[in-house]
Amino acid sequence: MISVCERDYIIGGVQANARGDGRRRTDARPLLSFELGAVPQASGSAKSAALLVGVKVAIAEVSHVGAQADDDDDVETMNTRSKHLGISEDSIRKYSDFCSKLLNSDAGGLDLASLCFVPNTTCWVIHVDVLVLAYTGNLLDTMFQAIRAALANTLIPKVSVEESGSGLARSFEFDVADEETEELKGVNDIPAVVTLYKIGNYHVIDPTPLEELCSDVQLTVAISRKGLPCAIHKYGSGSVDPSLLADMIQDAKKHGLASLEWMDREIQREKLRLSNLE
Amino acid sequence: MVNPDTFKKLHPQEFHRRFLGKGVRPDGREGLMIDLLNLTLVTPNRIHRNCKRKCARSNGWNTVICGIKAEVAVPDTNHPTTGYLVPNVDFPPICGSQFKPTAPGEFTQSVSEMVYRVVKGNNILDLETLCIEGGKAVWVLYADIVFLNYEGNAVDAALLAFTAALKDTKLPVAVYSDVEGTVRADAADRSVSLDVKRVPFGATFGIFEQDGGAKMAMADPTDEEEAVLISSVTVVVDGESQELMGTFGAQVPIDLMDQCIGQAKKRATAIKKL
Amino acid sequence: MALDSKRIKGPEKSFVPLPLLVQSTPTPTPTSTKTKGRIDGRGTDEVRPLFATTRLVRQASGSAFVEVGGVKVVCAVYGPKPVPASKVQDHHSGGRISCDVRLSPFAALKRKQFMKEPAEHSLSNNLHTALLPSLLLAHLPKSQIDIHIQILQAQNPTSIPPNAFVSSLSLLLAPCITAASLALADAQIEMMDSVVGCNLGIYRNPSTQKLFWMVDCTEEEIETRSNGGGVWVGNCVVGVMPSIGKVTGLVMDGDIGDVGFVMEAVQVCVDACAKIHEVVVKKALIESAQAKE
Amino acid sequence: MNTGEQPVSTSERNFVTAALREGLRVDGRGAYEFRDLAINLGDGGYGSAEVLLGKTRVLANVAAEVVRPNAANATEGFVHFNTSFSPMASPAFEQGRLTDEEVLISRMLEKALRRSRAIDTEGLCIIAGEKVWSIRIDIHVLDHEGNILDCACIAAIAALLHFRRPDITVEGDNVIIHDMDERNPIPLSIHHIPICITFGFFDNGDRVLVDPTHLEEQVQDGNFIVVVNTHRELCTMSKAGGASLDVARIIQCTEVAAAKAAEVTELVRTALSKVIIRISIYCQHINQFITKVQ
Amino acid sequence: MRSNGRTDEHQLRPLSASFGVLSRADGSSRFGFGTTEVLASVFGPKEVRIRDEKIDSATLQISVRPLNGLSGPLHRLAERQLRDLIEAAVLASIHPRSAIQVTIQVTGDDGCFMSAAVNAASLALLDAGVAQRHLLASVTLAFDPNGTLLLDPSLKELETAKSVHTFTFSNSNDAVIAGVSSEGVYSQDEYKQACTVAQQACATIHSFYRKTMEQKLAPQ
Amino acid sequence: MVVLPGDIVPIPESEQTVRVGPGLRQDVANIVVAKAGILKQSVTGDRVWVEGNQRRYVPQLNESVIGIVTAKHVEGFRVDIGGAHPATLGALAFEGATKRNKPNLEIGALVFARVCLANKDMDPELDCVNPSNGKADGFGEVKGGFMFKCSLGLCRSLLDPKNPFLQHLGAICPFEMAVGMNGRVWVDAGTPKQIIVLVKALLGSEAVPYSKARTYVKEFKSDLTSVE
Amino acid sequence: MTVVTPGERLGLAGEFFASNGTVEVGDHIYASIVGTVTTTKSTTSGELDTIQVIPTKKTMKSSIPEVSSIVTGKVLRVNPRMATLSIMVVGDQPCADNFQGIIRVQDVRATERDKIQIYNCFRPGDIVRAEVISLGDSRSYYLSTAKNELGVILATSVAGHTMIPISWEEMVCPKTKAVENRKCAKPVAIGESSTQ
Repeated sequence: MISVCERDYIIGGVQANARGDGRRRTDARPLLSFELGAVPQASGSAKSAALLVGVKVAIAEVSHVGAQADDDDDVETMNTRSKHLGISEDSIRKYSDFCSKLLNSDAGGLDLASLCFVPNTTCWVIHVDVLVLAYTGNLLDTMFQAIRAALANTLIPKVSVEESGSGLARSFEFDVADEETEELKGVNDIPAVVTLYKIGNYHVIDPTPLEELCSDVQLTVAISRKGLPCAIHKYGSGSVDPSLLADMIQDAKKHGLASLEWMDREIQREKLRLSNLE
Repeated sequence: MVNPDTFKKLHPQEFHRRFLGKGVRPDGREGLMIDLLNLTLVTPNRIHRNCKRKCARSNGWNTVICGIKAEVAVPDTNHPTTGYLVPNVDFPPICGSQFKPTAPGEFTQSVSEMVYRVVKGNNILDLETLCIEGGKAVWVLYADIVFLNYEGNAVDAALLAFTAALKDTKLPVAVYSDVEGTVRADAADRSVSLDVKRVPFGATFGIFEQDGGAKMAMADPTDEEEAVLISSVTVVVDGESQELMGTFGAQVPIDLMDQCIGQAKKRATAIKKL
Repeated sequence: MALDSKRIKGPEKSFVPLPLLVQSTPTPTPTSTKTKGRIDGRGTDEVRPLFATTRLVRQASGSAFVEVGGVKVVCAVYGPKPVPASKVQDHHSGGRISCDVRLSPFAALKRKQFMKEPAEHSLSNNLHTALLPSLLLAHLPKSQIDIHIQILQAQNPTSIPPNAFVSSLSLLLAPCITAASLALADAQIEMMDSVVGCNLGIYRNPSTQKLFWMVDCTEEEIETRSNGGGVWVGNCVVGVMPSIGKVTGLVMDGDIGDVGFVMEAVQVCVDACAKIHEVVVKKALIESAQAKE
Repeated sequence: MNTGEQPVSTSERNFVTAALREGLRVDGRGAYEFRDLAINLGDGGYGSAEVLLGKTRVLANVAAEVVRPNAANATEGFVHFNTSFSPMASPAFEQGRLTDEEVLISRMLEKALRRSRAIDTEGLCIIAGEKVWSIRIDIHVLDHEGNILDCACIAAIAALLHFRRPDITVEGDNVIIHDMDERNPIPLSIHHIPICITFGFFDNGDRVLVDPTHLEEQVQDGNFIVVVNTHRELCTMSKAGGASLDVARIIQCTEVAAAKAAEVTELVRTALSKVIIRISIYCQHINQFITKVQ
Repeated sequence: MRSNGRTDEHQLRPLSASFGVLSRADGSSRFGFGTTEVLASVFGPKEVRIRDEKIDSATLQISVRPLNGLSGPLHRLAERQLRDLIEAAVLASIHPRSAIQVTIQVTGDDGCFMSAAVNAASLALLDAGVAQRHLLASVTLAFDPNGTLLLDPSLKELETAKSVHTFTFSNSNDAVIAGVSSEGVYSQDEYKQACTVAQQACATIHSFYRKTMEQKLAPQ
Repeated sequence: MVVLPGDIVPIPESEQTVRVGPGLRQDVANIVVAKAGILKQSVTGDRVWVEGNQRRYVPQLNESVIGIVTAKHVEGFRVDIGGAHPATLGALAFEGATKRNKPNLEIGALVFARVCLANKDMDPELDCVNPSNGKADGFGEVKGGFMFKCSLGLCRSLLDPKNPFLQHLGAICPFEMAVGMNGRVWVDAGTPKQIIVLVKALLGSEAVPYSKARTYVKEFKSDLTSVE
Repeated sequence: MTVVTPGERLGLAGEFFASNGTVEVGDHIYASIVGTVTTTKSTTSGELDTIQVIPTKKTMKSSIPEVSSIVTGKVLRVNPRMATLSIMVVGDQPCADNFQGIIRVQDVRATERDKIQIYNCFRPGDIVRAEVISLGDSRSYYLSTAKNELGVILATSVAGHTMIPISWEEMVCPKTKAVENRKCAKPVAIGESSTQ
């Protein structure tokens, strides 16, 4: 809940391109660094000051659906959060929805086909759970960063398959070699996510919780390594004039690439640290 | 100052008593008599044109759509050559504000069960004919009966939609290959139509108790009427053989019941014409 | 499966039979590459005929039916009604809306099981975003409007099963938006403007690698993933308030090119929506208005 | 306070403990004394047992069907336990909503009966990878006057021992299931008989008693559950929260439990033997009948 | 000669009934046709959840629980039919804003459990001292493949039955069918025949109720 | 005579208008049975009723009940009396209670009270004071002892002035007793042992005819008198 | 007589005073519902003409209570502090889904507020006409019956017959002649509702 004067103050500030914490409209706060492998029993994990992401891989039957047997796996992101954080159930659902949608789409980077080891029937399912430790605004972007890091940290056991039985009831014996593992294919091509919050007639990035309350339109953009948008979703109770979209996306691009670069460095650093541990 | 709608809302019992006392119903129909005009079987011009589907709009304004999906499955170990026919009635929240978006409640389930009982034993169609390869693969016919607008008398509407859909369901020729253990069929050409042995028609009558305690039956009650009924009677008649295929009901005088059955038979023949 | 015990049971598992080996991989018929380049011979900016009508669900305050291609959706609006106790936050601000989109079990080729699919959730969410800006909820304190959509048919029964997410949105979201807004208008809910939805497919020309778009794609055009000599690479669904000319909903996925192309795509959709509004939506509303109840 | 359960008054609470201090229980029993146990078998046909422990009443029923096994372990049959707390047993049990008490009890039963491998699942295999028996045990709690767990455990065991599945012959791929009165039905192979004994504590663990009544359960400071069989083998023990206990107490309890288990098993056996005789006589008679026909 | 040793096709299996079987319930009873046995309990008038509170009468909460396996649509229908019957029997209007909870547990099923359930419920309400207009008695009948009408059929007989009919009659007025539920294929005459036989059978059961009650109250 | 719901009761000849008691109802011109039991008729013949037995309590005006305090409010207490609805007991409905000094009952306390409002549309209300004279008349909190639940029938017979069991038991060992019409009886005696035996004896007496009272009570004599 | 649909531009914000069924966005006035446009000349000079859209559907399927609207509903529950009402009709417009309202003890009548005993004024099942005095709390509207024409308009006696008001705080059962206490609305109301 936000008071009218607070709202006016923030909107005014944005208009004057001077935000409460001294940033300008398109300045982001310093990005939080990650610790990979923070959760030993998970297949992969990443922890930052604000978020904890755990990845668990499991084997599942995909329903056998005719010719185009869907050989994709599905990545579910399910967010559990501690009560007091001021995040509404709906936005949580929206975010999870966006993340799984993006990661499951061709633009998501991950090579999903490679996760299916028994044609048409059995494949790996990657479950991603996000725990929000502290809510400092701009959740979706930071969340996706963390997920990206966690996936980069994820290892899947190798699987060998043999067939048995007959008819529709035929079944596959497979044994999972726990010691032999491999990384997910295409983690590095996962895009970065930047959300632009329209406040008044201007848009900001990386808003504080208060600023979020003042924004009536959010435009979430996924930026690929090539610097091209690969997903654009509009949220919020307001509407936008098409003409405004252009520079919104431009800004998104700028920051997307920046965060990608930074992510690479982060992940490299962490990987190094982990390898040194062994 | 108090208009009929308000009055109906505030004292439904009284409202209907005043009509039925005069042997008339709020929508102008008469008690036991079935007004056939009220009962149209629509294969709507625009809506749901699809070989596997049929929309039945029955008794007044109920809008029901029954979709039949044919899939293949492994037969039950104890009956290796019988297929499945699985009718399910659903009342999604769209069809009335009284229905909440939750798992089916007692009402929904009991309607499903009634339909199922009529369908079950009475070999409406011979489930053996759904066998593709004994012990390996049979057809499963999922008959999903979805209400889009519900205004009372669920069973009749559901049955009507069901039979209509079943009658014009056509299956493709299915081939079982033991090698790959799969069933293949050409979705495009559906040549095998089901041999439907019986066509169950439901006729439901609301039992209303007048001030004197005398009971009267009214055919095809609306949801508003249902609210003030003491009970109702459903008679299912086979349109082919005129035999009965089910009677469900409560608190009905024996002679009135006989009348209802008579009416139900009349109705079955009438619908068959449509 | 707790749910199962609440319904008439079938076998544990069942499958859609595989198509005959002969034509297991459907290829676009050669003719499709001719005639203005689209499978159904439409122009790139040409929308399919869309049928819309109101007053299908008598129980509801307002309702609408929209059919385009193989897609058929019914929408009913209930309310304004009291906000359920669970959802009450601050009641002095205006009313709220709830969107619930459901696929009928028989809507797609593979029968849908009874539990809600993720596709249905994301449809509901996106619909909610697309409608909200158009409604004047301040006029409805303490009350809620329920918008229920039942998708009767999600695709042509003969076509190939869709990859749930992509096509459910690209194909179903647009008609859902149009239907919902129509139903809201039919229910006399006050709004700035009706909202119209439209989808657009993005294709890449394999030889030139250039991107190009086609408005209002059919599921064949998406699923066969090739069209007018191009390969399907992304899609875009837009919800628009035609008279005010503002975008209320925007979903773009896949390889959607650079900013310029995105802008172009969006603009095309906006124009298409305006067309649909003039030709179909307004007509439907006026018809129903003049038709005496 | 929305548990439909009637509240306990302070006077009841105080009296129960006061009486215990003088070694008395409200229903006049001794501390290590069970309430009367009545085992009623076979009313619902084979594998049905209704057990009365005092006024606590539990009905257990066993059924079997032929199904396809899991790909993972192709030679193992299935055993399903389902404990249902009927609203008729107590106003606290509501349709479709489980109280913690209910969850705890069904978990303990699961541990006592399944995890202790009382039932031989390999023996349920018919054709490896194709057909196996699936056994389902439904346990209905019908009347809750305390110590549901012990009562339910006895009921389940009695039902399992009493159960008979139809005989079968395997011919290649298909299986003939013989009618009950065509061929003698077959009992399950049960490895051992786990019996569950529940202790209740009062006065911070200074006073112990077995088979607490409903009132005693409401008042007690904690409980301690021992599952043991006649070979004096411990299957499960549970001391979830409540007053703390010194080790000696625990040892003493297990000793008592072992003794009690023996008594109870004896009661179950005698109850069974009566019916079993009846069954076998019946079967002989049938056999004679058949032979005559041939 | 019928499968379970009965000589006449219009013969009931031995009836059994007992009251106050349960100690926690306000009222309870057990009713049986031979080895088909049903246990019924009644709580109430008791507190009711606001959600299903009725301001002008008591809410009937009915649940039917199978002996084995999960309960499903079959049982929901049974509950609905029971509710129709009990609503007509119980004077619910004298206990507004409260609940009367009837729970049915099948303890043995050799056919006709629904009839047993109705009878058990009626007796449980009697035992609980809930005010009623009348008592209910129910029987099930079946036509075997060659068209003979069997009263109170066993499971075996039901398997092969052509049609099955369950009738319920009250002790106050047997010109009114308190409840009917028929399945299978049958002619109107067959239906009528079943109805008349059921009428007589129910009368027998009602007199059985009275005998049982008199025995129970004898000592006082 | 044993009657069942639905039976029609012959209207007794009596010069006064016949009053229809519990278990019966008037339906047009007939008196119809609503509850099972034994049909009773007052000697004067102007009252008919059915004497049955049940466990669930339905509050009646002026009946005395034993309740358990389940909650405290400013206005008073919420009390469970085993009926369909919780009863309210006003803070001022006690002898000598004023806005200044309100009685302080803890949650779980037992109160012996009188039903002062019983209406099917309203939650019942209790008081612990006789409105005519403002005296407690034995109503109020009951401390110590033990409370047991029983059938309403037993409560009735325990309140019956010529109930022989009480006399005989009392002769053996003195004890206090409060009987609520809501199927709750409170007893207190010298030792827990005695209380336990008394409870057993009282519960048992339901099945014993008055004539056999003396011999029945004898069984308990030793237990009641033994001192350990 | 042309029909306009939502979003149809009706004129400039400066031209008219935008009334029911219209909305101002930017410097234009648009229709906000389906209906027919009507403009009414302003009586006083200098003021803008009023423009509004009259809905073509006679009524909205469901109407919602507003402050000072007269509502009719059924009493659900009574306790010493308030009576809970299920609002079924707003004006003479039935609601599709009932709203909840409460009549607090101090809002029952204008006089002798401290003497009021709720259950001598309302009983569950009574049909009551009341006025909305505020949007109330999150759950229910606050209602008042502190006017002559407000209060119980229909009630059934314990014996189950429709009672007749004999004074503003008493009703009598025609059959049993038993008198019960109620906060009655001015009897005319009853007359009307029964002349159906």
